[in-house]
Amino acid sequence: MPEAEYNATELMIINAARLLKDGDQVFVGVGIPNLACNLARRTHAPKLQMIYEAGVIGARPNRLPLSIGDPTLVSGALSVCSMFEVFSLYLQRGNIDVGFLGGAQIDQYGNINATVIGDYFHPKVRLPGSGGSMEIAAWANRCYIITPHQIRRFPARVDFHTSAGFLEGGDARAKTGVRGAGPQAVVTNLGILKPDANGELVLAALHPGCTYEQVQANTGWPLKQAEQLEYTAAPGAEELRILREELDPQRIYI
Amino acid sequence: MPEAEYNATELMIINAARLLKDGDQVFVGVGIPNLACNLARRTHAPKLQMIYEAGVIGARPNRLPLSIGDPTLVSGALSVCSMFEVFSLYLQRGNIDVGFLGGAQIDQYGNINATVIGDYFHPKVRLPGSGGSMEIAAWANRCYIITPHQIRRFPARVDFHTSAGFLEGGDARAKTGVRGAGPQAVVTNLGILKPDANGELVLAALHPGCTYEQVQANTGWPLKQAEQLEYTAAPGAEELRILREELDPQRIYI
Amino acid sequence: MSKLTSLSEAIRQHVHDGDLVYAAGFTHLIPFAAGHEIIRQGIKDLILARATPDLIYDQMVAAGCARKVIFSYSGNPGVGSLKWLRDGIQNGSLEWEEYSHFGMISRLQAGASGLPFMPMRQTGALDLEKANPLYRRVQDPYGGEDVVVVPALHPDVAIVHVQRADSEGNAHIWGILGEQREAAFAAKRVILTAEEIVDEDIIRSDPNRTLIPSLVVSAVCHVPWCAHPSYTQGYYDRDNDFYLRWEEISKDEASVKAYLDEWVYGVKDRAEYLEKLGKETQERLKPGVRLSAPVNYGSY
Amino acid sequence: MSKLTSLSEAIRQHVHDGDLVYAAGFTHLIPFAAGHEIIRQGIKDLILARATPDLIYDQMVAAGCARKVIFSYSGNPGVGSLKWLRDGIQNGSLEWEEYSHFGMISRLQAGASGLPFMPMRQTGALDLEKANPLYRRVQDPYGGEDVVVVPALHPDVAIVHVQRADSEGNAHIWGILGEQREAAFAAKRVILTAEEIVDEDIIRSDPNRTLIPSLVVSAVCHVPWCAHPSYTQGYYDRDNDFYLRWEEISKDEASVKAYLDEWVYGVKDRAEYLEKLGKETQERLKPGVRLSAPVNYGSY
Repeated sequence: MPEAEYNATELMIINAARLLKDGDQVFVGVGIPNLACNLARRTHAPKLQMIYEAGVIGARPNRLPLSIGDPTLVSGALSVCSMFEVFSLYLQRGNIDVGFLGGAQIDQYGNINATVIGDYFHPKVRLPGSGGSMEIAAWANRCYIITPHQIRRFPARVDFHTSAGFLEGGDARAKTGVRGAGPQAVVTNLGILKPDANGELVLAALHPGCTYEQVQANTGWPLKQAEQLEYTAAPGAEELRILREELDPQRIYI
Repeated sequence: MPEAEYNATELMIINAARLLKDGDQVFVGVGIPNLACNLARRTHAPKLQMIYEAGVIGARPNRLPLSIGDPTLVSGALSVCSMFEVFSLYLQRGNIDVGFLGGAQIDQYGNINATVIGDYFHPKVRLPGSGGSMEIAAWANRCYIITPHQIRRFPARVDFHTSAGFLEGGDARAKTGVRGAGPQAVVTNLGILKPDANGELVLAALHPGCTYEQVQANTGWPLKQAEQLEYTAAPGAEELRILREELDPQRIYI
Repeated sequence: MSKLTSLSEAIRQHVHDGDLVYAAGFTHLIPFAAGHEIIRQGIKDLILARATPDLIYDQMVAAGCARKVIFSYSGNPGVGSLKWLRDGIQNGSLEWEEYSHFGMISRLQAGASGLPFMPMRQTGALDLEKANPLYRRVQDPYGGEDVVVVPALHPDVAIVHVQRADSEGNAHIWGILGEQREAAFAAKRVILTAEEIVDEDIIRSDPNRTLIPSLVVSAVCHVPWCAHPSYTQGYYDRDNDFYLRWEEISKDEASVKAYLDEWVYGVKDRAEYLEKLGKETQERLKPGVRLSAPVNYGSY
Repeated sequence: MSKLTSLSEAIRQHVHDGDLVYAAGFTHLIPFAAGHEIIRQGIKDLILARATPDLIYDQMVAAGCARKVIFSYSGNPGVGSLKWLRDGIQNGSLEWEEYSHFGMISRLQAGASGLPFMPMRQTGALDLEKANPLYRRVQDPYGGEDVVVVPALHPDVAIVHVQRADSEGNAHIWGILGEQREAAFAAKRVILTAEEIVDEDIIRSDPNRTLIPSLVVSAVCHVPWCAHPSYTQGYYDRDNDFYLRWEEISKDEASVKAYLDEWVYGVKDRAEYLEKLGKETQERLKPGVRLSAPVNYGSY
């Protein structure tokens, strides 16, 4: 493996991009997920389509969007609809293949907290709240989470269920009847966690140079390993070139 | 009263127009209601606005519209929305002042049948059905009915409640909680019926030359008279001129 | 990825015996050419759903394509009745399911939104609610009046005509919108017919006008004059003469057969129909030009 | 009938102490000028509702206008947090009521439609449903899963910024539509601000673009650059520098006071603000021209 230089953000973006399939309809936010989608489009998934919760379908931005509602997403897009329409006709209707999620805490069963640290009514730290993530986590066919691997971000149980992963595990999610399959991968700077048959996040892959012990030390529950632990390929030169030269030349996110 | 010549349709249109107020937002069909609205706009109600169930707001047609969805209603209109939107944002929301209704049968309490003569499941004569009239009768602030006065059109009870007038009378309509005040007048070629305090249609006005006996002979229930029976003014020369020369010069409806 | 195909191929692939078909359009953009192709292909036992069945469903019923209709107003708009639907209902040969307009389009809205049902306020008129067991009631959990609800409708196939689309099926629609969009999002498969196939750049120049995205479209067919004798805003007027004539034609079986033989079975496709219709009629129905004022999206 | 008035007059007439205000706009068309005018007029005890409170509500909270916020995402989009909202919630000085995005806009959709509530599918995440008693459940009368419902929201006043409107308030909007239309139809009163007041003929040239009709509008105000530092598609870009700077300004009371003194209390109206902003900034934020392809409505 050549020793290409890359940072943690680049590593996460590139590994997230690799999870996307050609033709995926992706509900996407700005920043890292946006870069992952654009990277996938320029490599293995040219027919991937980006849908923004602001109601923009098939954006073709001329510059790196700085907010979820950046005007560059609108000019030259295929379609623009209202927020109610994008949540009902696209997301709730089941037209979204992939949703990206983030949050302050992700737990053992892939549940996310983006609402509050501490008690909801007497918050220790008040976070921004759900936005669309409650619905994205439930209704997109599959979801991905991208986050740095730090122990405070990976507690065994989240303080608040902003959006549903596999709840308490087992068939808890299936029993709610929500249509989407839930979080399929958590991409971090150390590796990739994936749910096992019980909905518990286990270590599925390690990035180059990372160890199980390192991941366990940054995870708040006894972390199982997948039966077939994998090792991700290091970011390729071409992936890095596209990311650095074409997608974020000013290094705003990377 | 000068003996201007006019026919029954002109008489009904002109009397219906007089019931409209300046600034009324009117949910209107083609034909006679459309002509009544346009006549009102050119006489005492210049700010009256016409809204079509096809989703057209503030039409400014260049020619007499021949169907409820005539393209001349769209070109130059103020706004066009979907059918779901016009029924929800305008009608159900309570933004419509006046609705016009028609049907094969109108009964003693202003209920309308536009669905079926005979049994619903074994129809003697199958009629077109509700269209939007079920909602218009319920949710427009007030409704008007324009119809020729014939005994078969005015039974004591309709065979089928396509849209609600005052139901069985008394507080029956109020108890359903529907927002609109219900039918406020039935304009015929003989006179005008209006609901009394009990919701029963009574003779409120006679057109020139018409008599109570004539109206009763064409009405399927013992017809009461309003305490203050009125006599409508004959169609004026200017009303007739506008109707014949400007609104329907080819005499398609009149 | 282009989804362009001929209308006959699209019908063959996406409309099957017994399907629930929703050919959309409230007086505007009614896809007559698709109805005629269904008749030509002899497809049977269809459930034909439309707020306003219009002449096209009367023709399809007359041609023996349908076993059931779902509707909210069954008339010849501005003219009279639809004889074949009416007789079929009266003599029991045609099943039917009936709503008010708002009930009907609320079924599509629920289907398009991925909801199991849509609520609406009570109307005080109970007879249709009693006659159609799919009307139900739900308590308002905030203490108000009960609401009436109708279940989601998911047509097997929606047929939607539009002014212009790109080859992938991203479509601009203007003028009366009827239930075009709701039908497209509610259906399992969508056949999109368009007056014009345009470059993607035209679509992308005005994304707010794109009411139907490629995402929900199964096939795109270039079918000029698809809606005749109905109309397409900006392209041609309604052929009101034909709407009046159908009142006569539909009166007896022989004249209907003669009409179908001449105008449906007797032509291969809409191009032949159009040729047969003649330049003079086309000219008569062409409107003058009245363009929208442009808007600036800005280059960012 | 013209409804044109100054923004200060419109706020004076339509926004009162204690009102529930919905200043609409999802990242786009956020009516900063109206928020500043509310601050200038010293209006108090407002309930501020918005899916995404954005900087404008943070400023209004900082200025002491609000007693409660209703929201679904309380952050500085793409930048960070909204300090004054966050601190108000953390220290108990600000009441709050919280939804997901879809819950929040479904409340407006119900209000706009005259419905008592809107249903949505379950999401599996129950904590917010438990924390906010206005989330309720309703049985699906067709035998499926229970649905979650939220009640109609009827703001006392909605403030909606648009690109162009006629003097009666018929408005064209393009670009990101957010919840502009739903807010206008849901509210009891509507203040419409517009970048341009245009002749009615411009509006009538493209009726499908008119998302807000005069019918629901109480006052029309001509306010160029109303949305700065947010943006108006086709007119000016988002002033991202200010979004970054607010992160700093909002950190302590003194710098907020200095900001308000200079940019809100220190100017009479948006025209003065704009002059103070300067030509250079305005030029920097102006996009190039990118026009929509026209459509032909036809002259009938």
